[in-house]
Amino acid sequence: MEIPAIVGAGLVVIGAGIGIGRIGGSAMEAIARQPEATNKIQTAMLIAAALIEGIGFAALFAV
Amino acid sequence: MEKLIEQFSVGLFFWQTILFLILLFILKKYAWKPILDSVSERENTIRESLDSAENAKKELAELQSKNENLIAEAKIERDALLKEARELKDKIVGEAKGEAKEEADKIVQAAHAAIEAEKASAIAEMKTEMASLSISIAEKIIRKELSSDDKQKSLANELVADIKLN
Amino acid sequence: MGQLIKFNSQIILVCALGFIVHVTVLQFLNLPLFDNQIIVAYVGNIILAIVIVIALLKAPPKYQNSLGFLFLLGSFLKFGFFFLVFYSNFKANGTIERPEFFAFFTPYAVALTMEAKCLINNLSE
Amino acid sequence: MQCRSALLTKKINYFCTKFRNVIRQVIMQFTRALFFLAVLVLSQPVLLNASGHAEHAADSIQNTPIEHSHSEGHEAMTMKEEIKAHISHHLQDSYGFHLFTDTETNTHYGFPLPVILIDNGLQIFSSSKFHHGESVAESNGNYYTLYHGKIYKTDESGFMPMHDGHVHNEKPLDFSITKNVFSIMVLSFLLVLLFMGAAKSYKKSLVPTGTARFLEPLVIFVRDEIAIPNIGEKHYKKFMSYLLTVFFFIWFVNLFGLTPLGINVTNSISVTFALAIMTFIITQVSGKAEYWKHIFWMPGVPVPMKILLAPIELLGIFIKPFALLIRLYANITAGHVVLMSLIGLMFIFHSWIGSSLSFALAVSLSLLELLVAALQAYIFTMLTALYFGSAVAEHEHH
Repeated sequence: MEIPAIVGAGLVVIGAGIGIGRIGGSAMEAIARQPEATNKIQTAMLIAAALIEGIGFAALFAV
Repeated sequence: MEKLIEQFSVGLFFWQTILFLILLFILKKYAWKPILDSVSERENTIRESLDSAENAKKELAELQSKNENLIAEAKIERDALLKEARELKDKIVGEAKGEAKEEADKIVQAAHAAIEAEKASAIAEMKTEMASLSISIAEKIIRKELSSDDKQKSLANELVADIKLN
Repeated sequence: MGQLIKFNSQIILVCALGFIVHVTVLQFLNLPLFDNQIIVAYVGNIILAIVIVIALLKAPPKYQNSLGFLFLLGSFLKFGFFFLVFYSNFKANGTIERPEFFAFFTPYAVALTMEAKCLINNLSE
Repeated sequence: MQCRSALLTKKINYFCTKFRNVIRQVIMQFTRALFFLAVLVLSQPVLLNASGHAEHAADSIQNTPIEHSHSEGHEAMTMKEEIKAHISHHLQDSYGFHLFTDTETNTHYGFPLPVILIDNGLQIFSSSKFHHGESVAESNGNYYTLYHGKIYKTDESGFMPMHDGHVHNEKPLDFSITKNVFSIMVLSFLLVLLFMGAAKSYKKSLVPTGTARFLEPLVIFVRDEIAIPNIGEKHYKKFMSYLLTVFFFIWFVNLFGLTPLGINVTNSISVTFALAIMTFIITQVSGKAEYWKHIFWMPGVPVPMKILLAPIELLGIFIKPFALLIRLYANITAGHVVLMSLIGLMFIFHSWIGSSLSFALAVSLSLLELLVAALQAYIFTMLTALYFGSAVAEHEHH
């Protein structure tokens, strides 16, 4: 039985979603712990999220 | 992926590149440069004024500490002067006191001497006076008493007795 | 200058070696030996590599920071060379076959490695 | 222990006050935006309903036997198909700027734009010649036809031979001023006006007035939060113009994409590709020796690792801008698709509860898209700055 490529893409998107969720959650915790470092945390969070997002898109468009 | 490549339009890419470069050029020359320059100029002005304010503050503090030093020095000098003056005064006063004592002693001595002399002279005078007075009294009494012979005699005796007592 | 001569002799030597191995492999696989413009591919790649290395070594001090960029430009030059000279011939029958691919790719990879080595030496100075 | 708990309470208090302020601000902004967006969202269905038929017209090309059967299928177009067609039409570039279509009288409101083709010399004619895809345009003896939003060469009758769903007609090189190109022109003009006006107010005094007072914090944001932390104090100046232009261009284009005008510049791959390739070229050109050394011969790792890393790094310099272009394109496209699908759901449900639910969803999604418009501009600019930073970085610690 052959698994369609879109299933793989879906799996990658799920992974990316979990990853971005974890980044967001951790960033929230970090901000709660250190509100004075909010800017730095946000920047790092956005960069990491953007990189993971890239993987998600790569999977989506590779199909 | 194929869908993406199919969507790619050379014309749009071309126009976007050209228009963006034109936009970049115009904005760089007429917007970003003036804005960024003014912003950084303003920031520099603020920084400089803050710095100069800080410097002024420092200078003021320095001046103040200098003043304080001066005041402290002046105080010390004044204290020294005062001390010296006090010593001088004490010395002068002491000296004056000694002199005055001597003088007073002298005066007292002189006074003593004068008093002695006066006393002596007064006694002498008194003696003479008394003698004369006695004589006059005696004369009067004698004149009165000596109206009668008895009386003259008794009086004379009495007087003589009295004089002897003295 | 010494570096350039050294590189030239090295690349010619290595490419010659590569060519001999390539042809031997073709011989073993019972394929035509000098098909698919294989000579043009080797000579062209050597010449391009030498041109790029000259550019790298003789770059004025102003561009000393952009050596890597020059290298990339050289790669684009090679792609241009490939598309102009080979692509239409290779694609003539619809697909690029394995011998066709290796006819261009082997000298390309060898020359690229040599260039990269030269660039790394230059950068590490 | 007590000390720590005291510290914790203090921190929690700080966070709470800050959070309260944020919430208050958000509510204020929300109510303000709600009004605007209600107008915005309400106006979309009008367009949707109206342009649906235009798509129908654009899709069916007369005089082609194959197309006839195709257009017959269109006769029985369900609401779902109509919405789907409208969304795909909305996502596509077009040769005229048409605002909406009156379905009753089948009149189109909008204006045509010039078509520029390179085919036997320069061919320039107005897109009104296509009559919204209904007729074949003629220019200097060449015939062109519009099929699925693309121009194909054809003959006088508009004959389009099809083989298993693909058109095999020749496509001329197309440099037309399409809707997107026109939008880019207009928006660029607006940007120039806006920022030149802002720059002018600095001439009078160092303290800005008017729009500059609103724009200056954004410019400073790009400088202090994007350029300086990522590139460094020493080199950031020469990249500022590019970063600022990219940031404001993407942001404005994204924002205008949310208006009912139906402009979607950043959801065409060509535009994001152009932006990414500029970032790529600037990065490579400004790359210092140190940057190239890190790509070709990574210092500080063993030799086999170096050999392994070199191709990966070399590939990476191409992948990075590619991810950049895909990210922007995909985010904006996905946003548009989801938003328009939700609006479309309003018509499919035909019940007050479903329709109002999807309306509420569409409103909140529009709000989210406002955020995404700014966020994507920010991320694009930030990653660009990051790449520039890696290109000019000087690694003193080796």
